[in-house]
Amino acid sequence: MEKLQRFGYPVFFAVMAVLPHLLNPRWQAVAITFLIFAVVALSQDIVLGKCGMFNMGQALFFGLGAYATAILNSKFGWPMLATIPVAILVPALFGILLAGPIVHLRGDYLLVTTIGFNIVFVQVLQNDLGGLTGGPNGIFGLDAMNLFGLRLASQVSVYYFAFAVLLFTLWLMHNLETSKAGRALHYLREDQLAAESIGINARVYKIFAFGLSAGIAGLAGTVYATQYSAVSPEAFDFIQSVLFFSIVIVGGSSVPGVLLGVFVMFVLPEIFREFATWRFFIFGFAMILAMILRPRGIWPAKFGRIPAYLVKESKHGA
Amino acid sequence: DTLKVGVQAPITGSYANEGQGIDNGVRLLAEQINAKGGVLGKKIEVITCDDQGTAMAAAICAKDLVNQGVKMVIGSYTSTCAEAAQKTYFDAGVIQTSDGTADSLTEKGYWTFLRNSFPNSAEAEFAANYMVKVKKYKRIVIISDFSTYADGLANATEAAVKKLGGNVVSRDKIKADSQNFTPVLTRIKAKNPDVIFFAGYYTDGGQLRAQQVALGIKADFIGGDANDNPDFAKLAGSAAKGAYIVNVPSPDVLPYDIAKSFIAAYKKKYGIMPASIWGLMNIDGMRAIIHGMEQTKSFDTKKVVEYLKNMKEPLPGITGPIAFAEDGNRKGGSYVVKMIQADGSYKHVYVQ
Amino acid sequence: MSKDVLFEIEDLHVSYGSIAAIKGISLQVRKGEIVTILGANGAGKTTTMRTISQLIKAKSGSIRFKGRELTRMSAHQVVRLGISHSPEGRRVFGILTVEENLLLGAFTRKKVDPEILRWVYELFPRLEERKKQLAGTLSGGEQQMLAIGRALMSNPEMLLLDEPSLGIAPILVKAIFEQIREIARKGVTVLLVEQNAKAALKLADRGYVLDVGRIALAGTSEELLASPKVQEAYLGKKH
Amino acid sequence: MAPNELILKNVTKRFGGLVAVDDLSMTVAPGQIYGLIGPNGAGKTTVFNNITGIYRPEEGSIRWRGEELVGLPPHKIVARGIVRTFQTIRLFGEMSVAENIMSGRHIRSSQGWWHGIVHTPGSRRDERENWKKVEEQLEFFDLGEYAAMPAGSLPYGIQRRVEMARAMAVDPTLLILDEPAAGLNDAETLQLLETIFRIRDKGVTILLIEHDMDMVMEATDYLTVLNFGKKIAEGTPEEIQQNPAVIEAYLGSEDDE
Amino acid sequence: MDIFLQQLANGLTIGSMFALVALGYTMVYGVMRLINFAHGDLVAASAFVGLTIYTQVMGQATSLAAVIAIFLLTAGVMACVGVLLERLAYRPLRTAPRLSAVVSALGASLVIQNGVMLIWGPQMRIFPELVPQVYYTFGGVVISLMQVIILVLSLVLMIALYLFVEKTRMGAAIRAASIDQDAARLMGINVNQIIVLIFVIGSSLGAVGGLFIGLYYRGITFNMGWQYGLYAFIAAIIGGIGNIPGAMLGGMLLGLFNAFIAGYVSSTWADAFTFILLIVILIVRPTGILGERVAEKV
Ligand SMILES: Nc1ncnc2c1ncn2[C@@H]1O[C@H](COP(=O)(O)OP(=O)(O)OP(=O)(O)O)[C@@H](O)[C@H]1O
Ligand SMILES: Nc1ncnc2c1ncn2[C@@H]1O[C@H](COP(=O)(O)OP(=O)(O)OP(=O)(O)O)[C@@H](O)[C@H]1O
Ligand SMILES: [Mg+2]
Ligand SMILES: [Mg+2]
Repeated sequence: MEKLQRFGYPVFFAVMAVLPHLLNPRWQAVAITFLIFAVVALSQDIVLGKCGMFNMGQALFFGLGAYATAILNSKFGWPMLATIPVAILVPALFGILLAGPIVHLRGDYLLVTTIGFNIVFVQVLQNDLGGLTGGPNGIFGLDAMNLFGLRLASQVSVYYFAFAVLLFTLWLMHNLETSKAGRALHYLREDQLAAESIGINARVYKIFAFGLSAGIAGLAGTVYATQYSAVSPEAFDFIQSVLFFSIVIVGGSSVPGVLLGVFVMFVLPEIFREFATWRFFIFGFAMILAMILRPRGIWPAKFGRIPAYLVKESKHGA
Repeated sequence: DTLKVGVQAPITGSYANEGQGIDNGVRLLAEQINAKGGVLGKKIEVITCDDQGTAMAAAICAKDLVNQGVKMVIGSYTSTCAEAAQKTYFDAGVIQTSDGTADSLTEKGYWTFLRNSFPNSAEAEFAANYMVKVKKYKRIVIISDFSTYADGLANATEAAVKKLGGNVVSRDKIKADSQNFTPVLTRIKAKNPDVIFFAGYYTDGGQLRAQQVALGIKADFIGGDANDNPDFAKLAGSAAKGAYIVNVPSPDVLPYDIAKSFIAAYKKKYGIMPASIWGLMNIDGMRAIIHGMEQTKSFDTKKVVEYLKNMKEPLPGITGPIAFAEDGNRKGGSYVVKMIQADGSYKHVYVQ
Repeated sequence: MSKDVLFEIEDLHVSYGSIAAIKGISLQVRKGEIVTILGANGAGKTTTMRTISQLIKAKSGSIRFKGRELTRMSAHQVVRLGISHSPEGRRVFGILTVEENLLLGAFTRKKVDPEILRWVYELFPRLEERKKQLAGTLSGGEQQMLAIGRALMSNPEMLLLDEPSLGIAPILVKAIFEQIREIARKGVTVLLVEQNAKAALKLADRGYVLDVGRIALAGTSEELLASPKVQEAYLGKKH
Repeated sequence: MAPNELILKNVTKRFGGLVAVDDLSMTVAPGQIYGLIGPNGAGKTTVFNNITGIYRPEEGSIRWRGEELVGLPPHKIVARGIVRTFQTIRLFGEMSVAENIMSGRHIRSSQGWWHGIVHTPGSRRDERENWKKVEEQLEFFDLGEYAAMPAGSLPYGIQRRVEMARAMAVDPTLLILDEPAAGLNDAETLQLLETIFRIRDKGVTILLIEHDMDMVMEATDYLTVLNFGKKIAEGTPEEIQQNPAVIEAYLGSEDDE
Repeated sequence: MDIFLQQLANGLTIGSMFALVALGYTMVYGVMRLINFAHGDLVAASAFVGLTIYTQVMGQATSLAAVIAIFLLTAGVMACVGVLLERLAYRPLRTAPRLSAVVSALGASLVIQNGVMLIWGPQMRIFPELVPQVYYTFGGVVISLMQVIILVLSLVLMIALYLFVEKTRMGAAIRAASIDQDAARLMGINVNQIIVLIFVIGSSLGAVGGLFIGLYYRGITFNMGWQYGLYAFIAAIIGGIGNIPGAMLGGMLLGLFNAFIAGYVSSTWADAFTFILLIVILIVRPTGILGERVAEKV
C-alpha cells in the first residue's frame, strides 16, 4: 500500500485536474459533489476516525457553512468569495460551543447528542429562525463565484474551486498528522486514561478536533452553496450525517480510504441510478458486504508515521 | 432526430406513486402524439429522471436533463423539487411545467417556468372565503407540516382568513409521517375550535382526522388539496365521514371530453386510475407547450412561452381550460369543496 | 503411561494470522496430576491454554480429553466435559457482583451446589466478605481469587490455571498454591501456567518448558529444578 | 526550588463505605526508590491514583516539591514531572512503539494546538527534536528493532518496557511504577531491575508497587506497608522483612522455603 | 387538568411503543455492543407482515383469536428475520471494530426498508380497524380501547422480560455474555445461542411494536421504521443503554416529552425542545438516567 500511495497520489491529482474536460455536465455535477463530500468526510474523519468520538451530526456544520454563505449572499449582498471566512468561523465557533458540554460523554452517548444537535438544527432552519433561513424552502438563486471580476458560473470553474478546497483540506490533514495536536487525537482515541496520564488535556484537544472539523465542513458548505446556487434544510439533515459517518467507516480512516469511501457511498449509487427502485436495496447489501470483506474499511488507517531513520535497525523483521 | 421531453419526478421515495403517475401520463401522451406523426414532424422521446422528492437529487436531475438536450421538462410533483431545479432550466432556456403550488415558484421571474396547477394563494383565498364567509366559523385552527407546499398554503390561508376578518385561534405544525398527532390535537381541543384546516398531505391528513375524532374534538375538518386521495378516507376509517376537502374537481368527475378519453386510455394502458389530478395537470402543461410549438411552428422555447402567455383563447384541457398569465401562473382555476360520505365517496357541497 | 492418560495434546499448531505461535507441541497429563507449563514471555503458554478451551482454533493437531477430541468442539462444550479455565487477565464479569460471578461459574450445573460454594468461600474468605461488591472494583488479587473460585464452581475434572499468582501478594501466593494442592488432592487434575517457576515446580508433579512455541524440555519437577538450563533461564536470580 | 520530595499527609480515600486508603502519611525523599507493598486490595493502586489525579482523596494533602497536587487534573500533574505506569498495561495498542514513546513528549513539546493546522519553522524544529528524544529512549530501553511495530501485538515483557520508555520520555522527576515485574520471569525481572537502577541514576525519584519480594528487597531503599488502607509498617527492606506484623499480613512465614 | 391527563395518556401510549422498540435495541446492544440500526425497519416490516398475514393467512378474520394469531405469527416470522439478519450481517463482524458492525446495520436497514418497498410497494398501506373503536371517557379525558391494550400489553411484556433477564439462569447467561463473551464461553455458555435468543426476543418485541403501530395509526409505510428506530435508540441511550428498565423509562420519557412539549410549548418547535431536553439530561447524567453499570478500575 505504501508504494501505491507514493504513485497513487500524483496519478490521482493528475486525473482529477483534467477530469472535468472528460465528463458531460451531469457527471461534472457528480464530480463536484464528490469533491464536496470528500472534504466533509475528511473533516468528519478528524473527529470520528482520528479522535474516535462518535459524531453523527456532521451535516450540521456542513449546513452552517452553506447557510452562512447563502444568507450573507442573498440577504446582505456579500460576494460569494467574501463569505468564506464567515462560513469557516461560524461553524468552527459552533463546533467549539456545542462540543464544550458534551465531549466528556462516551461513545454512544455522544452519538445521540450529536444526532440531537443535527435534528434541532434542521428544525431551526425549517422554522425560518429570524426570517433568515427561508424556512422549508431554503434559499435559492445565489450568485456565482466572482474572482477578480471574473464570473465563475460554469460547472468547470466550480469544479476547480471545489478541487482547490479539497487540496487545501488535504494539506491541513497532512499538517495535522505530523504534529503534536494530531497525535494527541490518536492517543485519545486509543486510550483516554493513558493519554491523560501522559499529560494530554483531553477536553481541550477534543474540542479542538470538533472546532477544526466544523470549520472544514463549513468551508465545504460554501462550495455546496455555490454549486447548487441553493441551500435547503433536507440537504443537511440527519440522514446526510449518517452518510458522512458511513463514508469514513466504509473507507477506513485514511485519506485514500475516505476518498474511496465517498466514491463507493456516493458515486457508485449515482452510476447505478438506472436500477431505480432496486438501487438502495442492492446498495444496502453492498454496504454489508463491504464491511464483511474489509472490516477495518477499504483502506484502513495505517499507523507508524514515524521518521524513516527510526525504522532502519529492524533486525528480525515483523 | 427527436423532440426530447424530460420528466423530473419522484419515481422512488415517499411520493413514488405520484411520480410514477406523472411518468406514466407523459409516456401515454407521447405515444398518442407520436401515433399522429409527432410534433412538427419530430417524434417525442421521453427521458425520465428520478428526483426522489429531495432537492439535491432534483438539482442533479436538472443538470442531467439539460445536458441530454430536452426542450421541456414535466414535473416535479413537489414544489421543493421544482424550485431546486428552476434555475438550471432557466439558465438553459428549457421550459419547465410543474404542478407545484408554492407561490414562490413564480415569484422569481424565470420565464421558463409555467405552472400547470393553481398557486397556493388561489386555494387559500377560496378556502378562507369558504370558512369565514360561507360557513361562518368563529374559531379556526390551521395546521401544516414543514414542507414548502404545506407551510406555504397554511400561511397563505392564515393571511387570507385574517384579511376577511376571521379568527385563527391556533396555527400549528406537525412533522410529516410522524403518525402521532394527539399531543397537538389535545392542545387544540382546549381551544375549542369550530374547524381544523389541514394544509398537508393525505397520509397525515387521514390520521389527523382519525385522531381528531378519537379525541372527541367536535370541530369540522377541512383538508387542503393534497388530501384529495382515496387513501385519506381509508386511513381515517370510520372517522372519514363528514370531513371536507378543498380541491379542483377530481379526475373521475372531470366533465371534459378530452379528460374522459385520456383517462380511459390511461386505465387501459396501466390498469389503474391516474394517481391523482396532479399527474393530469402536468399532462395539460405538456399539451399546452406542444400546442405552443405547433402554433408558432418553432422549437424556440422563448417564442413558445411568449405565445402561451398571450393566447386569446385558452386551450381546452383535461383539467379544464388552460392558459398562462405573464408571471407563468395558470389562469383561472375553479375550486370545489367535497364532503366524504360514509362509503368513502365524495359529494360536492360547494362550488366556486 | 498411556493407560491413565486423561488429557493429551498431539502435534498442536496454532497461529495468529500469519504468525505461528505454537509450532507443534505434544504433552500428556494423567489423572490427578499437577502439570506446569513454564516459559518466557510470549512463549505461547496462554495460547496453548486458550486453544485447549477452544477460544482459539488450532491450525492442526489434536487435543484429547478422556478420549474425546476437543478441537472440533466449541468452547462451551469443552466446559461441559469438565474442563474449567481460569484465564490470563482474570476476565471476571466486572459489572456483576462477586457472588453472581461465582454462580455463573456453575452455569453448566443445572443447580448450584451449595457445598461447592461453601468450599470456594472457605478457600477464599475474602470473596465471602465482598460477595455483594461489583467484581470490577475488586483489587487485582481479589479478582484473581474470584477467577479461580469461579472456575472451581463447575466442579471440574481438569482445571486450567493461567498465571494464578500474577499480581498476588506473597502470602496469598502461598495460600493459593496450597489451595491448588488441596484441589488436586480432591482428584482434580491441574494444568498450571506460571512465571514463578520455582514455586510452580515445587507444587507440580511434572513440567514442560516452552520456548517460542516448541517444547524445549520436559520432565518431573525434580529433574527440571535440577536442570542447569532451567536454572539459568528461569531461576537465574541471585540467592 | 524545593527538592524532589513527595509528601503525603493524612490521605484518605473512600469508595462508598469502603475506606480504601485510610489516613496515610508518608514521605518519599529525593532520589529514593521507594516501595509500597501490602496485601491485595490494601489500597496501593488507589494511593497511586490519588497522586496522579485519577481519584481525588476526600481528606489529606499530597505535596510534590512543596506544591499541593490534590485537586489538579491528571494532565497538570504530569506537567509537574510525575508519570506512572499501570498495573494492567495501557499502551496505545494500534500505534507503533515509536509513536507510543512520542506520546510521552507531549507536554515537553513547544507546539500549540494551532500547529496542528499550520506548521511553522519553530514547530518543525520542535517536531524533529522530540523524535530525537524518542530515539534516545528507544536506545535506552533497547527497543530499536520494534520502533515501527504496533505496540499491541508485542509480547508482554516488551510492552512493559515500552510503557516505561513512554513514561521516561516525559523526562519525569517522579516515576510511579505499578507492579512492573508482574508477569516477568526471573531473568526478565533482573533485566528490569537493572533498568530501574539506571533510571534512578538519572536523578529520578521512583515510587514502586511490587509483589515480587525478591525484587523489592533488591531494588528499594525504603518501604511502606499497607493493609486495609492503613500503614502497618515502614522502614528499610531489611527491617520490613523482620517485622512480625508484615510477616503476618503479607509475607507469610518462611517455613516451607 | 383534563388536558394534562389527556396528554399524559397520549404520552404513555406512544412512550410504551417506543419502549417496546427500545428494548430490542437495548438487548442487542447489551450483548453485542451493536447499535442495530436495522431494528426500526424490522418494526416497520412486521406491520406489513402482520397485514399480509391478516389478509392472506387469516382470511381477513377479525375475531379475537385471529388477532392473537396475527400477533403470534408475526412475532414468529420476525424472529426468523431477526436471526437471519444476525447471521448474514452481524455474525461475520463479531470480531471487527464496533463501528463496522454499525455500518453493516445501516446497510441492513436499507435492505429491509427497500425490500419492504419492493414487496409491498411504495404507497401507504392501510390496516383494517381490527380493534373495535371503543372509547372510554373519564371527565374530559378520552382513552381508546387500543390505547389501553397497548399500555397493558407493553407493560406486561416489559416486566416479563425484566424478570427473565434478572431472575433466570438464561438471563444470567445473557448478562454474562453482554460483559465478556470469551469469559462467558469459559463458563460453558453457548454465546451463539444467546445471541440468537437475543435477536429472537428483540425482533419479536419489535414485531409487537410494529403491529401496535399498524393497529393504532392504521397507515403504514415502508420507510416509517426509521423514525421509530431512531426514537427508540435515543430512548435506550437516555435510559442508560444495555439497561432494561432504562429502556422502558427512556421510551416512556420520550413519549411524555413529546406529548407535553407539543401540547404545551409549541408544535413547531417540538423536536428541537425534545432533543435539547434530552441533551441536557445526558450532560447532567453522562451514562443515562439509570446509568450504565460501569466498573472500570485502573
Ligand atoms: N491476539 C494476538 N494476535 C497476534 N499475536 C498474538 C496474539 N496473542 C498472542 N500473540 C503472540 O503469540 C505469541 C504467544 O503468546 P502467548 O500469549 O501465548 O504467550 P505467553 O507464553 O502466555 O506469554 P506471557 O508470559 O507474556 O503471558 C506471542 O509472540 C504473542 O505476541
Ligand atoms: N473504583 C472503585 N470503586 C469501589 N471500590 C474500589 C474502587 N477502586 C478500588 N476499590 C477497592 O479499594 C480497595 C483497594 O484497591 P487497590 O486497587 O488500591 O488495591 P491494591 O493495593 O492495588 O491491590 P492489588 O495488589 O491487588 O493490586 C480494594 O478493596 C478495591 O476493591
Ligand atoms: Mg500468558
Ligand atoms: Mg493494585
